[in-house]
Amino acid sequence: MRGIKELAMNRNTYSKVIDFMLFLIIFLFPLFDSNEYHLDVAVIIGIYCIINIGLNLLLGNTGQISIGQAAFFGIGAYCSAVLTTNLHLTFWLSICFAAILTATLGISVGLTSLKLRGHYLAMATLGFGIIASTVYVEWTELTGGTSGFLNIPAPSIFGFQLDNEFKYYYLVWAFVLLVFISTQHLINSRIGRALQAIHEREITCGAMGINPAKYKLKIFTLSAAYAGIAGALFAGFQNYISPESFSVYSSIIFLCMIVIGGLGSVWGSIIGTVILSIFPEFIRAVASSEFISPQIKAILNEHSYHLIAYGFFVLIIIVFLPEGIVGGVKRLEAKAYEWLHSKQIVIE
Amino acid sequence: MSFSNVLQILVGGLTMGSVYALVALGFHIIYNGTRAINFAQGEQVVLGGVIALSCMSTLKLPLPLAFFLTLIIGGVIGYFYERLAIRPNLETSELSIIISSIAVAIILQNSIAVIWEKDPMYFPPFTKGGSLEFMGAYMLRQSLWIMGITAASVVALDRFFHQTLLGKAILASANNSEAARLVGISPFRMVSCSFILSGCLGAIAGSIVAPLTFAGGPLGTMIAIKGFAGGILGGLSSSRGVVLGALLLGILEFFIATFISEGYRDAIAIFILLIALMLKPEGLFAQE
Amino acid sequence: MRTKRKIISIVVIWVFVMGILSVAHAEYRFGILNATTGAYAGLGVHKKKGIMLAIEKINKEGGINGEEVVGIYEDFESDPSKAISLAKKLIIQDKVIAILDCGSTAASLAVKKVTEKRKIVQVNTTPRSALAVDEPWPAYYFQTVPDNSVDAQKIGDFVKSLGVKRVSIIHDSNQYGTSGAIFQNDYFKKAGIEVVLSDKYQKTDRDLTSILIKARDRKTEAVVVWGTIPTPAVIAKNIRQLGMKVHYIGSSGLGSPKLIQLAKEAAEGIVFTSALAYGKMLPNEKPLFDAYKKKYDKFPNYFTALGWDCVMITVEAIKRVGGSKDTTKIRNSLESLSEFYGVIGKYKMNPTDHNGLDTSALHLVKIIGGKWVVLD
Amino acid sequence: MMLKTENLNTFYGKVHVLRDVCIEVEEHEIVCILGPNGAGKSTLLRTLAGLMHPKGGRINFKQMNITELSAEKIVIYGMSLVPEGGSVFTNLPVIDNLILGIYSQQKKLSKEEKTIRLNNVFDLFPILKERETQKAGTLSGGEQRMLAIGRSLMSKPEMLLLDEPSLGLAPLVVKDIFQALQDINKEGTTILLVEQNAKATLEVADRGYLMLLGKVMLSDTSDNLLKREDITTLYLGKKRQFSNK
Amino acid sequence: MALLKTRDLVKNFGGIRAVNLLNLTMEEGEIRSLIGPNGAGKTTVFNLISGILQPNSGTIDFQGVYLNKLRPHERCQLGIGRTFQTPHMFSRMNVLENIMLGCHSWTGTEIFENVWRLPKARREEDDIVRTSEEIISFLELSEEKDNIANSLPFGKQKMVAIGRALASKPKLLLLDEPCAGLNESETEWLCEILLKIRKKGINVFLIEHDMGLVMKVSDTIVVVDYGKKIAEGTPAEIVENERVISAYLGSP
Repeated sequence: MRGIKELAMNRNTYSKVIDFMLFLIIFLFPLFDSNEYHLDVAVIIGIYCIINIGLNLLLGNTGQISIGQAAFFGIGAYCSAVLTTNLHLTFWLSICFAAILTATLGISVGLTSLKLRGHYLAMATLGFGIIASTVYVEWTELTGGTSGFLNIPAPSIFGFQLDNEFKYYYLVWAFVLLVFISTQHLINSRIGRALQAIHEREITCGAMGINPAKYKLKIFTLSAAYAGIAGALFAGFQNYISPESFSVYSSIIFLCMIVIGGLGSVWGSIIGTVILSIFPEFIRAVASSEFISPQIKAILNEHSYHLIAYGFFVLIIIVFLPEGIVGGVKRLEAKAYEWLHSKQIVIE
Repeated sequence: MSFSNVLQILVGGLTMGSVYALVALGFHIIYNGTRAINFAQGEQVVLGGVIALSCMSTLKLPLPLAFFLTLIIGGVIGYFYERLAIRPNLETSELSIIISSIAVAIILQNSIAVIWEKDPMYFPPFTKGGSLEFMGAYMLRQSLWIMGITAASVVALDRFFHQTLLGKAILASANNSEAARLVGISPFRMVSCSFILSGCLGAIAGSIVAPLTFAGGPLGTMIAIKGFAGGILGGLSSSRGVVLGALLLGILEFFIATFISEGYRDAIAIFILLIALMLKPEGLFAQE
Repeated sequence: MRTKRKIISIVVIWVFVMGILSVAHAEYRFGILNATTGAYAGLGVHKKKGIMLAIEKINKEGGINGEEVVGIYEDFESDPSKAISLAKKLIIQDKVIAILDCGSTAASLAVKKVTEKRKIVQVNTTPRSALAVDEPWPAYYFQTVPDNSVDAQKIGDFVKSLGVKRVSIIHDSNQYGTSGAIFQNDYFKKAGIEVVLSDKYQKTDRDLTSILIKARDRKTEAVVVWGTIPTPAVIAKNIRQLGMKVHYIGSSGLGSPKLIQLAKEAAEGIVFTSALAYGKMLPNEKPLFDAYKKKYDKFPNYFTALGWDCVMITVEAIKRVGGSKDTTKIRNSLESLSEFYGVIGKYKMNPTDHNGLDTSALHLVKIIGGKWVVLD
Repeated sequence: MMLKTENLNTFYGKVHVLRDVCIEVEEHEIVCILGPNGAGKSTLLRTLAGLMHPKGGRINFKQMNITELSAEKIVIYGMSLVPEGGSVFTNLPVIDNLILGIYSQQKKLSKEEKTIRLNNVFDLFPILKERETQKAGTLSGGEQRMLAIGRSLMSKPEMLLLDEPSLGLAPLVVKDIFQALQDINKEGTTILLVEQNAKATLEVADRGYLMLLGKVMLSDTSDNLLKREDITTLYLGKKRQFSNK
Repeated sequence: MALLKTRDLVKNFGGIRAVNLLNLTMEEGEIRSLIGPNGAGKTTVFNLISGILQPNSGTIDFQGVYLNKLRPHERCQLGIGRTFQTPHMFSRMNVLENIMLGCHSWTGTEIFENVWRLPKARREEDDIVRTSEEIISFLELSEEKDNIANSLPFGKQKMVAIGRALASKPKLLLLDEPCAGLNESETEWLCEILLKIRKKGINVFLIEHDMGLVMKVSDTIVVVDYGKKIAEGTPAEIVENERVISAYLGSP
């Protein structure tokens, strides 16, 4: 245990450097790979990252499950779409409104979270997701129903149109960086510690002057607002939104992403999102590569095996790395450290 | 709205509610054994349907035999599901079990589509003949089968968990696995048992509801969610609770669809469920 | 270190090979955007079969000017926003010259922005949204399926001919069903037929007695169903269960052998519109029926025909401009495509109509004794 | 010889908790293991009961090697552990908790035998009879401890391992429990007991072992141990050790 | 004015009356012990005072403030700190962080300030660290400061739990069986700590079965049985009390 702790201390000194390097890579990526499709995937990943950082804060740090995160995502998207398209507000104002609206709804859903826990909370948030999905479909005048919401204008910044993948990439990842930094700060503050405590043992918290209800509600609100912002970014990027993108299935995939990435870790959210979003591309590359014989290709083409592969992929990761990828890496690190340590002793 | 119509709605609601109830019972079993939620339950039901169909059409087995074979296959699948996907995660957290079950649900759903077909398939009703009339309401014969077998399953499960030693052992090992080991209960085996049981139940459910819902098709997610909702509404810890909750949800849906709005049916039903949860957070029919 | 170097060299070689492969193509690349998973999977598989059969046939006959037609298939999992990404992938990475199918109305609309911007033809198999019908056709947006308004007219004419005064419309809650119901309502209003009930169902509903008892109470004489299999079969079963004596008329979406398989006796007497004249095969339908019979030993359904046709009209358009791969030329050629008989019917495209099918493309089919019988 | 361990070595994670532990317990004995916190007493019991597995050494129980057996199996052979704090099945009623005690022998037992055993337990701890239908989670700490002992007795073990049965209990209850242990012992059950409460324990035990830092420091009869001055100093051991908790 | 005063406190669990018309008055500057047989309702009394449970009837006053309506964290902010029977360490935190958590009751920066690391949040963080380190050195835990609290020996964990309660700057410290699981030397040491804590002006109210410690440190002792107070007085009085002997101590 001591080894891990010391390592963690070391990590603190290095982690900022590592964070900086990783973000540098992220920000240089478009300069090396200008394939617009790759950038498109990267933009979507960035948007999902924002949601998942919020969701991870909620689940990994506060211990509250939400299977309704896609609903906030959708509400943010529709809010922004309505404001920019029908009311001709600027995109930036619409983001603010989307965040405010989702935060408000987050409070009301969060209120249920004060009374419910575990599977009952899961059901409540799932229910919220279902209700939201129904409203997208049924409120046709506003949302366009199943046809989706058409012709959402692309955002601009000081007259500079963010109308292609390259420009949007920087917009989205700038947001990710912002969310990343603020969440890191939050986790390492008195509030972060309180959240951790609430996660582990709520009753003890009260005896230490922590108001679990207050923080649970606030974090619910914050994570809803993150999802709302992501939604607004999504609407501006796709120029088209439809209820399918915000279904319960999406919520479940978000959940898979953070669990696979690593609960309670901001990088975990990002890594999980990236890996589960890249995996279909990987399958696609394998299926279309020349290494596979045409006969197998024909079979693969006949059926949709990619989702089965996806399922197995998720299963394998969760079976072999139950604490997620970040948890696995940490364990590896600790092992490496111990190994190094033992070597040193031998040398002495 | 005439009395016969209300009766008709009740018949429809109870039938659909029974379908949900069978899924909710699956959730209940796994919850009793592991405190986790098995999101693959819906797909296991769909799988039960298509396996029974294959037994009948490909192997040309008579219905009772096909039913029995499906039951066994369901149990075997439950066993392997637990061994391969659940056991490695048993000691980490409920959440990783849930994610495992989601992954298995995705695999099962798409495998069914690949092995059988994407469209739903016809499944003959257990007994031939037109619908039965009772005071102006018409009921399919299959509905009687569904309700009857659901009721039998509830009674059997209730007895199993509260009167047999094995059932109590499952409850005990979920509650305190170390203490369970000390009295000779193997917690792993208990979890296996609950998954086999829920696999069997899924197979039963699949084969009896298939004449109504067709075999296969994209139904798994929907009934999993409805079953889960019903179970939560009633309270996951008691078998009677989950069934009552699921039946209530089924009836609620039909009344909403008829009197308020078909489009907002799910939303309103869920909204009522949420209000019920706010008033009684542990479920409407939970004991204590 | 050695393993690291090995990995790097493998990656480099792989990238290099992929690069060569992606450059070296002298062929016609069509992107096929289709959903074989998710809500539209049931339709997607049939459309895909049609498309693949058509491509096979074209290539067997020597392709276009001796060059092969290649279909690059992507599954958008019934999520339109995935369709947007995949459309970009097909255009940018795979350099396709046309996108076929698009799977659902919502996905077609979602992809529209991408195809318009990059000037790539999209040939859809789904009718336009009722919301977009009054708008002019987008430049690169074509479809092989008759608009819902055409279908609604055909159904309406038939209902009128039955002399029915009170009808109920039950439709799928998806885009197809909703917009069909809008047209159907309009038609009946104009024709003076009273619509006593207009309600929708979810694709996963397996018991619709809740809607049907309302229709029964309102003394409906006919039920018009807009949707796709399997739920219309459930409606048929429920009508029989409730002992209702009503006419059952369905939209083209019912055109699948599955209807009879699922509803069994309850399917008896259902009338639906169909672009395929089942039973009395028209000459333009023969190639599809033959090819399908050969490969699957079954009759194709409506959706297979839609998939087949979207390949056929695109290839025809390309042939008419001498095999050009210039996407604008293909677009112009498609827009002027007329007098072309597809399986569905005769396409008469023009700048104000990127579909060109009318009620003449549709037939009425009745199920009698478990068989299709064409009424007209 | 009922139980004999040879050079047991157990690790808790990286921590070497038991170091070459050798103990012997004869039939019908009450043997206690004393020692300060972190001496490895609980770990020893958990290793014996099969909840933890030693990295080296051997455990012989009734001339059988049970070193590699899991906890579930060991119960069947007649050794039962009452863990620290008496972990009971909180969601089950008292009666079910007791009945589960015979899980390992369910097939062999007649109905009458079950009733007899149940009554024996109720005779020993009358309070459990009063609380029969109450959920075990609603019992107080002492009652839960009694329930756990009762549950172990249901399997009529030849050997009972007890981990700090008096921890956190009121003096009167402690007396009750020790009295009960003596009664159980008289009926033929061998008892191995881990305790902090040295004086009270030695009064009921026949022999005692003293453990420190994972090692058995000495063993002797209770009377001798009670007399020895140095035990008290050892036992008080000023050093604060690393515990396995 | 009395520090803590309960009047006719009643708490029922189902049909069982765990606390029965309990009246307690605690003055400033004392160490008071609450003893009684298991299941007598001692922990329930603590839970009522700290607000984890709500009484069925009766009132609780703390320095003249009516406590009944307040939630646990509000009571903590008023100055009631407590520990539990088990140490309840937070598994992913080290000793310092565990104790820093205790400082929550007197700090007040919000999410917004912490997200952007505003000066106020930084200042507060420094305060928290300083206070926690003082407590760590007071409890002689400096060596363990950076260790994960869960990996410490049980006795140390109990110390950390007391430290965590002290970090909330309480006026009244409720300790639930601080000695259970400690060996005799540790118990002795805890004795000294308790006396030192009192010297700091913090009142201590403890539940304990270790009569040695109770007799040594307590100014007064309250004995409860079946939720009822059966005796109250100085240690010397209690030892002599017939009812206490028959209900709890047992004849020597």
